[in-house]
Amino acid sequence: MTFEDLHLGSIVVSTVRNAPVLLFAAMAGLFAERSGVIDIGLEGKILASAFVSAAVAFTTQNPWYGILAGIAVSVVIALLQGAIAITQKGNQLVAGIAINIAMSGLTFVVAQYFFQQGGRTPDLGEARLGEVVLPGSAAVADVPVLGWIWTQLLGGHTVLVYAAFALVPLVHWVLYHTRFGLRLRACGENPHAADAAGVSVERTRYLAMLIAGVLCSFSGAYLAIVQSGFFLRDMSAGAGYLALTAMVFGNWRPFYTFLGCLMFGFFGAVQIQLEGVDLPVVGRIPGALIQMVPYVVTVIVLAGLMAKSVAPKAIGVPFVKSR
Amino acid sequence: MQPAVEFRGISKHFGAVKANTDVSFTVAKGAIHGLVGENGAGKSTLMSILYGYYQADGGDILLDGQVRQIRSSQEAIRLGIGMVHQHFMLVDNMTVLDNVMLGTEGGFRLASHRAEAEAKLREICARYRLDVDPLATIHDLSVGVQQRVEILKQIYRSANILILDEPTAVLTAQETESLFEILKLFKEQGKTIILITHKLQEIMDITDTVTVMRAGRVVGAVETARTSKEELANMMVGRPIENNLPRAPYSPGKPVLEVKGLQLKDNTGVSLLDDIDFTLRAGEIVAIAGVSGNGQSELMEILSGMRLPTAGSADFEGKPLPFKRHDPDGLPLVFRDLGIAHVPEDRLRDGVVKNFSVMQNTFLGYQDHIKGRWGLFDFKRIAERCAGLLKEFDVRPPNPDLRIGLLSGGNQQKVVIAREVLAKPKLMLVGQPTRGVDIGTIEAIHTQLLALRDAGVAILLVSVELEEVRALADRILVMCGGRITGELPINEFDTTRIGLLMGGTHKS
Amino acid sequence: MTTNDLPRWATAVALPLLNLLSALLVAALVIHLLGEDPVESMHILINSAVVNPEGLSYTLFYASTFVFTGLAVSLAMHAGLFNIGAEGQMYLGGLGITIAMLAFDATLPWYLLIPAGMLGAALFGALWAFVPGYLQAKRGSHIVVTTIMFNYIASQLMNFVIVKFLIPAGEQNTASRVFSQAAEMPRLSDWFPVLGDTPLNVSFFLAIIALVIYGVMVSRSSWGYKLRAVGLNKHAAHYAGVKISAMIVVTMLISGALAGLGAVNSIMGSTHYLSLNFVGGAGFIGIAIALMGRQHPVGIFLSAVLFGALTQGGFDLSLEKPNIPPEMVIFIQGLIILFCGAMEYLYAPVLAKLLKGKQA
Amino acid sequence: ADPKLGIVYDAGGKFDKSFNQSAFEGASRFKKDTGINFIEVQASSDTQAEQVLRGLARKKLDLIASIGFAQTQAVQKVAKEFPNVRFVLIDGVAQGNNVNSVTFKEEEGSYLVGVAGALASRTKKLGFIGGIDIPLIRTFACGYAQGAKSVDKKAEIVQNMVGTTAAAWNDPAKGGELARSQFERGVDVVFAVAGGSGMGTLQMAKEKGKLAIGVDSNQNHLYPGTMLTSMVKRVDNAVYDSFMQMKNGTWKAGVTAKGLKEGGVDWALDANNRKLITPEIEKKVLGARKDIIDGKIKVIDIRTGAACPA
Ligand SMILES: Nc1ncnc2c1ncn2[C@@H]1O[C@H](COP(=O)(O)OP(=O)(O)OP(=O)(O)O)[C@@H](O)[C@H]1O
Ligand SMILES: Nc1ncnc2c1ncn2[C@@H]1O[C@H](COP(=O)(O)OP(=O)(O)OP(=O)(O)O)[C@@H](O)[C@H]1O
Ligand SMILES: [Mg+2]
Ligand SMILES: [Mg+2]
Repeated sequence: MTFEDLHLGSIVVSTVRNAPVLLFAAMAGLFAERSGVIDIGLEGKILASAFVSAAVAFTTQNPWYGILAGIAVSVVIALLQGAIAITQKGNQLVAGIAINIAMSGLTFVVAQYFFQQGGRTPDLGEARLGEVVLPGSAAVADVPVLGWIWTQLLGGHTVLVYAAFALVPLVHWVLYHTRFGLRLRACGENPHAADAAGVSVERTRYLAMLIAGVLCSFSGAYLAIVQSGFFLRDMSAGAGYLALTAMVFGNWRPFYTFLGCLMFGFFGAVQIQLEGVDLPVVGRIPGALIQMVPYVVTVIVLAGLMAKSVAPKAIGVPFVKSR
Repeated sequence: MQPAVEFRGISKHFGAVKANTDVSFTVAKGAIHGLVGENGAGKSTLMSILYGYYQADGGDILLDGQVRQIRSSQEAIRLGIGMVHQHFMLVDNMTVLDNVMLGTEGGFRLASHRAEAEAKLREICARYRLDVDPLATIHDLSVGVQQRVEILKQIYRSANILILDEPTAVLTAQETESLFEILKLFKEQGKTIILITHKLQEIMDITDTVTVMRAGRVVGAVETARTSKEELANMMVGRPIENNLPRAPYSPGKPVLEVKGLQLKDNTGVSLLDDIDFTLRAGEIVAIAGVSGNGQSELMEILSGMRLPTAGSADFEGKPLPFKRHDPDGLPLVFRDLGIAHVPEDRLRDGVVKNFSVMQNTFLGYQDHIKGRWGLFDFKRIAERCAGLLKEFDVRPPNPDLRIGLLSGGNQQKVVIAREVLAKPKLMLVGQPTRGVDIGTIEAIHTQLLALRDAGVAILLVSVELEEVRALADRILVMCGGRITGELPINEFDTTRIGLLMGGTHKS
Repeated sequence: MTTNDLPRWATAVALPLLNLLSALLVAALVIHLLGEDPVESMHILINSAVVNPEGLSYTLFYASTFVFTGLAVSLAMHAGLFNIGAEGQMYLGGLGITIAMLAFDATLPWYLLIPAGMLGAALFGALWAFVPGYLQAKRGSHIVVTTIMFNYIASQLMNFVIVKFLIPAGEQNTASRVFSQAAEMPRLSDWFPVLGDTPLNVSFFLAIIALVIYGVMVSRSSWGYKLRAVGLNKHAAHYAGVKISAMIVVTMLISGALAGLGAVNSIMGSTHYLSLNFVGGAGFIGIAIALMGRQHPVGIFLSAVLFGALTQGGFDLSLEKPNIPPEMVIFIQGLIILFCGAMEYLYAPVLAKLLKGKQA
Repeated sequence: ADPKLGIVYDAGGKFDKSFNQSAFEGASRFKKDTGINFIEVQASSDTQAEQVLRGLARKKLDLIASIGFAQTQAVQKVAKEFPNVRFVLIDGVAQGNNVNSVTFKEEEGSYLVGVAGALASRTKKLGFIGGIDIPLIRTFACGYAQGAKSVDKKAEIVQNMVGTTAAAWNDPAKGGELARSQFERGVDVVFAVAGGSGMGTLQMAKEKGKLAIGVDSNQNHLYPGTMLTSMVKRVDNAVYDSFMQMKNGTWKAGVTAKGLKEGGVDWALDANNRKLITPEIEKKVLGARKDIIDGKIKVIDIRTGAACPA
């Protein structure tokens, strides 16, 4: 295989297809953190919703019930996190990490108890989400370029992929062009100011956590119901942390965060294609080293281009009323 | 006529602290009512109860004769109460417009209400002659303008009762004046204003009635016209306040600091300091007067090693100060070791670590000087020294283990000043030493600074308070636009002339 | 949430105990749902983790590693740096040991070899923390992100190095060769046979010493004072003359070195070879320990022992109770962190009310 | 009396969809056939492996089966301490005259599926997806490549590894994504040696209508129609046999390398993939099988230090 064999088209499509897991989670994190609550517990929520949505989808043989159940669980966890961060005024980092660890254990235990397959759910089979075939796909399928764009790049994905991409402008709109967004940002920046202006910081933050719970659940559902077709222990494999990274990378702004997610997807796809390829000059790079590509690139980009990320000022600080 | 606000037997305690005890007084509709008292007297607590932040342990609040339960700021806002907090309640990275709209957006979609709000805001600005750009971002604005934004917020919400907690603490004389103009306009419209301030002159200038608090209780309520500053001060502190503190005759020694052609440009190339030259001698206090934001802060930062000049030099005791090339990291320690002490302007940001105890804050910057055996802290010695310091400088409460963040601003300031004084410096840089501090404490701080001067220390004082400048300085430098626009000895003190120089009229 | 109203013993002892009990109660509920006897299970857990001397010895063995990773995270936390990279730093520390051993274990006597291994561990751990520290100090690159990235990079690098260079020819096991006996940390069971044949070794004392040094340095030295000032208020630290960039870099170097030293217990104290993924999450547990222990040496020690006990007791539990998979322990760990670390004041209002009622 | 038996899984756990699970199945079959029970434990770290082996040895077990090469050192050490306890180590070689080390000639079985794959492939591009880049997995890959190239010298092998941490065995999304990417590059037969991640690969093949080859146990039943075959590695038999020998008193220490000849590895042909295996494929694969058993074909084992010829 040679360098020319890199399939750019396939890289792009793969980027698009891999983005939703990170995208949903990163947008979830965005809501939580812009409201001032650190959400290091994305990983746990992804895992819990992945398990529950797979389990319910399998049991009911209906992916939509699975997704709904996943939402419910993820929301419950997010609200628990909210209760700790907002009402209890506990340590938000600890809460997030605790949730990640607890979910990693609990999903296995419960899955094992119900399905007896080593913490795996049975194959969903028909209970997975189908791919959307755009109208006219058959007609253009053989047209060069256009056919590829229509059937593979734009078409041929599940609805969740479209939802994930549509989410970015939506989140942007909510954040910057609605009352809720204004209040949310104020709570994350200076909750005392929001409070003095008559905004209920608690309610705003709870709402943000609720939204975070809902969005995060799609990440898990996508992983289980779309990408894999079953649940497997620890299947989130660090996606929550990567989403968090993308968000920090994107300076807590939806569009840049989106770029961060795409960057991980893109370099992940490039890395897949680079494995075993003879590159000019360097020759064949060992697989383990090629796997570094997305991470090394992130560090370089962070160090070189986007120095100084500025977190919402009040992030992680419990809001205590006082002047 | 019904009073606008009536407090009836309000009590509030925090743990063992009785912040308010049986506080009762009334505020007449359409009046400007002053509220004065020492730091920690309970003024802010009382206002916070009125604004719904705290619930009183006992007592009632009556608005227009009706008992009201105010459980949250939302309810207070609904009842037409507005509050301008001492620490601005603004979201730094948002525009003025967004800050004003926050909480009263008008609907879910901002876009459909923004234009309307902006028009209304511009109209208010015009009517009240407030010069504020609605689309400017808060962190680009000076404190004075931020203050105006706070006022704007209240006008926008058409608050009928306006609480201002030490609004003038960070304002210049001109800014204060224009604030008072607005308050008078308010009053004409029949609105009620409660004004907290430590500056008794302001009380005399603008209020109709005044309530004095001490240790959580009301100790006096008078009509302003029938009282005097001296009487108020006496009521507040429980003893007369000395206006003219004794000082040794002016006999400056050898030059301690010679600043030569100091320049500073920010990274966009804008000049912040330009060609600063002056000399400071042992045993004199030189005050830099000027509207804040004209380079005084930067000058102090450079002289204390916190910031590097882009050009120029400064000799300290005949030797040039060792400015580094690129990075001021660590430089303040070098300067301090030379004998330069610094009371920073923004004490909460630079001067103290809020989450350290009072004791730990008494050696911030001098941490390397207090090593005992093994190079470790000798806590016994530190504690002894700290106890002495708290006593000598009358820090209240004199509890060394309290987080300093829990001390009132005035007492925090006493700790900072004590720390710097006890370092026995040769040069003392003092920025806004009495901001937000009550008159009793001001007296104490001024006494300390004068004693230092009399002991032969050179003091460079930055203050926007002309009263303070007059009380302390031997010589006055006036700064404007990053330049020194004039110099005059204290016996030629002249408010009008200084005002002109501060406005930029060049050396005459 | 105010604890002002509570006496010291209540916040220091009663609340943590109540929280621990709550966590165990939830765990017991799940165990009951799985069809096992919770009381018996708890009995097994406690018996095998602390009562039985051999079990206790294993508990302390695991705790020794956790103390180091916990210290690594705690120290950085004091400077306001959230070092998520202890996992990777410890992994690299293992490489440092291995290089020292491969080079010297045939020639040096034990009293030189062990310090050499420790030096290698500290050096490589520090090295791996240096880049994120430097980037944070000089470029403002968010340390959380860079340390997460460096964990991934570490595992890829180590995979490469072990497979390519360290596996002895003809061996299956993805591990280096076994080091010579001179490189073994002396075991405590050599002096206290009651501990049984367990890997508990002098690293445990090293951990205690590290805790003491950490405690003294952080709260009684001017360096520690500056460290905390940087973490609490950078402006004031600058005012106080602290070289902030240098402080950040140095703190990360020490933090990385501490994480690296965690490998000493695992490798020189137990396995005597470097293997793929030998860290096994100890770095992440370090985060939990630092947070739960409030970065206080005593707190770190207690948390480390608690997690050591869970590792050991949970292992025996799953051994004796086939219906309770090892993952159950992970869940219990999460619960304990949740209750003791995040919801620490859950019972404060209740307790305050109870106490008040008594006084009145 | 019945022998007292134990089995120790490595960090992957007994449901790893790989050799641990296979061992578990072998032990379970033994239990079903003989009614003799066994103790099972999972050792999550090398330290724990030693701890648990010692613990079981103290309980005076007769035979302990240690699954996975990660337990090599632990077995070697504990076996020395307890000369009366017998050990069988799967996938690794430990010294000791109370240890039976069982390794597999994965390269031989992989060779066969490589042959089948190359014959079934239209594009002559074959995919290989491994869990982690370690010698064991490379052995599969190399045997597979040798088999494929024996059919068609120009056959191309595209190889990817899922990751570098334990998570790499549990990442079906990545396993599927790698497969998809390989398919897009023209691959039409993929061999997955990645534990749980491989499940994603097999499933993706089914979705895309490509062929997949399973591993360890016979996975043909998972997706009949797209499962070309499976490279079975009879860890289950090794455990079963060992237990049985213990029961019958014929157990012997030593080192056994189980290849095609010994029934340690093989390809799987059953009703589920009958339709996909054309007579030509069957003939060629069986031919190669015979040649390997007869020693006419030598499949290179890269673990001996040899370079992979393909
Ligand atoms: N949140 C609180 N918790 C505990 N004690 C408090 C709190 N707020 C105020 N106090 C106590 O109440 C007293 C009154 O404080 P308050 O802020 O009302 O004083 P003040 O008159 O506004 O002082 P200043 O002039 O410095 O602003 C203080 O001495 C303080 O000890
Ligand atoms: N959480 C708290 N606990 C105890 N006392 C508090 C608390 N917060 C504030 N206080 C008290 O409230 C009083 C006022 O505090 P604040 O922070 O408003 O300072 P301040 O006096 O307003 O400062 P300034 O000098 O700038 O006017 C202080 O006496 C302080 O002791
Ligand atoms: Mg106040
Ligand atoms: Mg005040």
